[in-house]
Amino acid sequence: MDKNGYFGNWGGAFIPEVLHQTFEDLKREYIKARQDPAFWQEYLSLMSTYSCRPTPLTHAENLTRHFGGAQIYIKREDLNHTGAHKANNVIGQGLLVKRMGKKRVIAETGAGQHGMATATMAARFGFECTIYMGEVDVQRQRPNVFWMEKMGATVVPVKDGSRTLKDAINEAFRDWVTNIDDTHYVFGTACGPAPFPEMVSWFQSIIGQEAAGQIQARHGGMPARIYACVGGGSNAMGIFGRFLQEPGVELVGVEAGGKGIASGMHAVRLGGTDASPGVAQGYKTMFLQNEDGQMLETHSVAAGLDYVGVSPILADHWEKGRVRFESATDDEVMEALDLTMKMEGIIPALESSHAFVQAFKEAPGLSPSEAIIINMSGRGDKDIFTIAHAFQDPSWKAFIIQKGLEYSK
Amino acid sequence: MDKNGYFGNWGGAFIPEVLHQTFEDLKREYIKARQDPAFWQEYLSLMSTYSCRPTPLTHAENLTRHFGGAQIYIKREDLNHTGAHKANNVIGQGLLVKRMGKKRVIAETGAGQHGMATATMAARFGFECTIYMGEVDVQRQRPNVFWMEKMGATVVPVKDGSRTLKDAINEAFRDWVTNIDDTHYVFGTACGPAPFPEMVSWFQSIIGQEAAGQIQARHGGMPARIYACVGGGSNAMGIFGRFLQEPGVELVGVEAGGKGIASGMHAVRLGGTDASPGVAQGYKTMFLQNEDGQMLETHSVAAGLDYVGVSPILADHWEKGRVRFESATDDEVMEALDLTMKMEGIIPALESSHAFVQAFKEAPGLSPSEAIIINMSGRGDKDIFTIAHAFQDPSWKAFIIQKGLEYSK
Amino acid sequence: MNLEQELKERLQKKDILLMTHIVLGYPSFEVNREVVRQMVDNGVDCIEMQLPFSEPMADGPVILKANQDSLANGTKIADCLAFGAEMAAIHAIPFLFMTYYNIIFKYGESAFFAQAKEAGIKGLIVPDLPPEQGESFFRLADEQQIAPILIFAPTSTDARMRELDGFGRGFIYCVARRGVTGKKSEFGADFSDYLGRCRAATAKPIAVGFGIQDRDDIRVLIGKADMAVIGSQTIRLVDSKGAAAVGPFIAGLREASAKPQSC
Amino acid sequence: MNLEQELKERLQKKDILLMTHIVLGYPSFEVNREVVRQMVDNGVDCIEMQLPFSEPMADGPVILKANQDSLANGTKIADCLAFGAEMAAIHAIPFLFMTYYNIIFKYGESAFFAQAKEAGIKGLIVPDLPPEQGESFFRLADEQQIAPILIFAPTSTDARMRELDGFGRGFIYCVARRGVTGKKSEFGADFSDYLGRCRAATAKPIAVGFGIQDRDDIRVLIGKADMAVIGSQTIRLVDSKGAAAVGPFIAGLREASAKPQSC
Ligand SMILES: Cc1ncc(COP(=O)(O)O)c(C=O)c1O
Ligand SMILES: Cc1ncc(COP(=O)(O)O)c(C=O)c1O
Repeated sequence: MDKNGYFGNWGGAFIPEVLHQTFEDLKREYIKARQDPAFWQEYLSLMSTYSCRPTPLTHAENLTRHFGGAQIYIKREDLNHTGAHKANNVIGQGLLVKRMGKKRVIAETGAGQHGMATATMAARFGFECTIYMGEVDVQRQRPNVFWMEKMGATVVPVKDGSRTLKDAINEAFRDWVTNIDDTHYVFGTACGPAPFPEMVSWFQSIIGQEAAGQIQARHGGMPARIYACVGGGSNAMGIFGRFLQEPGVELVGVEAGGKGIASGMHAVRLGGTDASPGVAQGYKTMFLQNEDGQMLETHSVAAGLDYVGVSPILADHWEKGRVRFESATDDEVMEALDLTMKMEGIIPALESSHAFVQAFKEAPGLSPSEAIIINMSGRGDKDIFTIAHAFQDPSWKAFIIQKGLEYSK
Repeated sequence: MDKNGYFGNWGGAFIPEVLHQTFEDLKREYIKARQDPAFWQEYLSLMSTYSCRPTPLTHAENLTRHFGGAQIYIKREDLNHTGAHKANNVIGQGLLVKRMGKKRVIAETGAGQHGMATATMAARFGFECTIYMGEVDVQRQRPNVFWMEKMGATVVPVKDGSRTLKDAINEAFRDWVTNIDDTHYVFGTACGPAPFPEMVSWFQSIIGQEAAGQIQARHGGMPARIYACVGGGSNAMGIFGRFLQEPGVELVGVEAGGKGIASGMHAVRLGGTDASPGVAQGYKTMFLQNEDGQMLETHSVAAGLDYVGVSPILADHWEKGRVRFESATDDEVMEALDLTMKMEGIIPALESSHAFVQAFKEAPGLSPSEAIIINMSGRGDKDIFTIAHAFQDPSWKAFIIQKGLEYSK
Repeated sequence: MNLEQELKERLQKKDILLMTHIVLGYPSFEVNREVVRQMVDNGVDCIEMQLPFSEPMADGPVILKANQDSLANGTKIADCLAFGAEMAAIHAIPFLFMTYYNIIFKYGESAFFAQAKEAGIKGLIVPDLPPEQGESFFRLADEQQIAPILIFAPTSTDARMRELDGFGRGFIYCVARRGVTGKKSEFGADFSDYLGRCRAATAKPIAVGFGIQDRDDIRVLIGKADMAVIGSQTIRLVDSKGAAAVGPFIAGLREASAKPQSC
Repeated sequence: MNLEQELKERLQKKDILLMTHIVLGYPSFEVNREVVRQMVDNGVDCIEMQLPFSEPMADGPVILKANQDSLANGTKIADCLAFGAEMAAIHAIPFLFMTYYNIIFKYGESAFFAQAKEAGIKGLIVPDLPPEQGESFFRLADEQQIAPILIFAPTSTDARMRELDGFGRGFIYCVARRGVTGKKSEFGADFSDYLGRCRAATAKPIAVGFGIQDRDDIRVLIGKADMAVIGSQTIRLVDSKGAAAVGPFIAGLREASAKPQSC
């Protein structure tokens, strides 16, 4: 990150003046934390006593046999507290908030996963907490809303715009500019104005640091390729980080192909040709926007990948050819999820399943002496409503109809 | 365990003759495994690469401050793969099944948690899998059924008797006597005919072994008390095991008080006076039964504690005064769950919340220099249907009604 | 005369004996009474009366349901004991009780044996009580001279059969196959080998049960076994055609020329 | 005459200037046209015309909704530029464009500035473009002589204000408080201190915006600020009472005796 918050041509901090001082404070605090080994120690200790770090690296023996190519390893971020990599980021930011002496946190959430994680962190640290969530997502993800509320957070349904993630982000910024003095905005992914992309990537880098040691111990060397799904880009940056310095390791980001790139109903920013450079939500990256610069609606079966922008750090790696980008369609995702459940007894989140799709496409072409790592960013059992729906499971539908009738009485 | 499978006056193996040889084989294989250090090594290695062991010991600083007594520590079995301690047992039995060369596993399940864990293990080991589940539970726990099926298991709704856990156990035995040659019955708790109570406790003992080292490192000594909920007794035996040899550590089992002991709607076997010695489901223990020896219906908000029998090993410790038994009512459980979510950002399963209730009652009476451990046997987010229902959450009801209407179209 | 002697005496006159099974209190004691009468009148040699239990682990769907319905009707163990006494008093064949161990355990083993003795019951079948687990049970059986009927299974080794035989009295109950009661059995070469092994392990009469449904099944057993056990089939018959159908069904089982019965 | 000179000239004759705000294409360009006419006829000194953006991060609910509705109507940036040119040609007050940076960036900065210049636009307000991030923007502004309006906030330090002032032209837009557009502001002692700090940091005219709703608000500003900015309030007025209500409202803002307006 240069002094203006750029990574190559991407990034920056396009923020209203009222936030200027807050960002200065945040940057200072962040740099201090990075330079203070005690901070990272405290972070590691909390992650290993409150969450379950290091998360395991699972050798997927059955999938490996099935595809007959590379040894498939799965980095198990699903086993984090709250069920996804999002915990890494929020706990890190929580420690920073404590240092800054603020008492309230806010966050946006799409899938609900980051909102859950933030509400959890807030409960643990004793912060007040407000979560902004598009009204559409509130409806789709009611279980997460329930838990956030139970953990003491206020969930505000955002009724503007497309009523999804990007609108929740806008609304969170509006809260922030109003309540800057006591409030920290816990950004959920490696996007937004500097220093968020770098800071979030730093907290997530714990994934790759662990994975490097684990694959060395298990496989006896570096992996050939690493696959991660890319919504905002935080889990991808998390696992890629440590391996950027390993030229032999190919890094593959997988975006949401939705109903297919040709359909226009997708969220492919870097792996297609529909996106163009833009500036929104505080940073410059490749956005899905029309010729006037208005953001487009996106689509994915995975709410967490359904976003118009993408990490500026990834945009830089994309431009420089260090990270390759691919996409997976909704249909491919359901198939990969199905196979993974049946063969390994593991339920990846719909988001994570995107990475599985691409790994499955490429594994057969590699040799059994090579290893690949799939970053399983989260678990899918939290997504029962979406997954059972996507599979069109008739017993599930009957169950819901029945429950609905009971509650209607 | 003596040669007839007894612990003091409890236990044994009351099995039909057709199973005799199978149990002989199982006992032999189990004893061989116990004597083979390589087996436990393989078990540990699998648990640390496929599940997330060691699971953390979390210092609940906020709850500790709130109650102003003992230091409260929480053993985080919720962070296991599949979300509960049940994984420890099924993975252990899975390794044994592999050694025995069998190709099919069956299991009973009440809450669905053990069924989920078994289906998961079966997928991972490549076994065929059938899960027996009372029809009432199938209806209550549809999400778990969905996942089990997705992992390739066949879920059979049991329509006999009270159509809950004990009937599922009977039905699993019926399957077993029919298919003994290639099938192993993965018993889900520390009950049933010998060697199950001891074997399951052995696999679960990993909890207490880890906890002993962790509390030593964190607190600098042994805890004053340990709390665990008691359904069949496997998570309790798991955490108690290592501490039985520490005379200064008081062990407290918490049973389901349901709507109160006086109401008769509970599952209190050892902590009350409603149970009496009996023999059913293959073993001798304290059962909730009428004067003719017919088993009674039990009740708990937590499906996993809603069982007529209890581990014969715990019955022995109860009789000998080594383990104290208490109970928690449904209402107390909801309150403790609520408090834990709000103060620590942790969602215990309804089962586990029973242990929290008793710990919360006793913590204030202990000194801040003492530590207690609560065994958090599983996570509650899998129980959204039960928990949201129990809290009578209006938005949840509205959400379900809405979904039901969509599916009715 | 003890049970074994009595059965052996009957075997003098018949090529195979018949034992039938009823669940007490199902559908009612009145119907039980009528069914027993029809059985005895049509030449049944021995009747096992099942005391219902809420957890009949070794029984299949038909008998399981009968157990549950009987309990739902309010059947008490005391009623069963009284009914047993009544039957043994009026019919001149041996009656056995069949139940799960908890019924006896909870009643009190001594009390139960004493009552059973007084009722004139000749034997007890307890499928979930292996001899290793029943020290006091077997002692009391000996004291009260009530035969504990032990069970051989196809999975029992020769050594195990001999061990069981040492504990058993009256006769040996050989279950025809793996599984629970009620489903049809196949009587192939494996089955013959198995019966051969059973015969070699005991000098007692051997009964074969589980899935015996018609005259053909019984014909197969003649010469290989001493007694055929009809279980779920008569319950199905009573359910579908009433108690009056039992007599003809039983009579037909031994008629050399009778057509296979179905219900 | 550049924007700063023009405003200073106007300030010779008035104790405070008025700047108003419209969202282009909301509810329609026709209504915009009528609203602008009413504003100009009733003595408004300067108008900021917002080019709608799908993500108006710094705007409150009223302007946010206006942005969205305008886009839903199909408003294009080219239409907005043309409309700007039309207004500047027929009305003798300075017109500004207000928008978010992406609109300009995506249009192409050079092309945008060239068009704006040609349209006769005097200044640009881009709330999400801090000077550090706008090197080419500020260079082009200088080249084309279109004033980049910079913003002071209550959270800006004195040093930051001086830094911003170095980049700004025309006037300084002081946001009255933390938060987004549209909510009422309080003008207490803190506010006076803040305005004092603003004044000390710049020699340019200072405008105060965010939450100015009525005559009383404006009276407070006289002597402290050079220009009052009315934003959301006229949008609310047009929504509720139609374009014709704008003229009397504006006129009333400066009438010393007028009652507080409400809508
Ligand atoms: C499980 C999971 N994976 C991935 C993502 C995408 O975010 P990112 O690209 O920042 O990792 C989300 C977002 O909600 C998520 O919940
Ligand atoms: C989370 C959890 N805890 C506890 C139990 C009770 O079982 P046990 O007493 O064997 O630990 C269950 C059973 O399903 C469970 O799911």
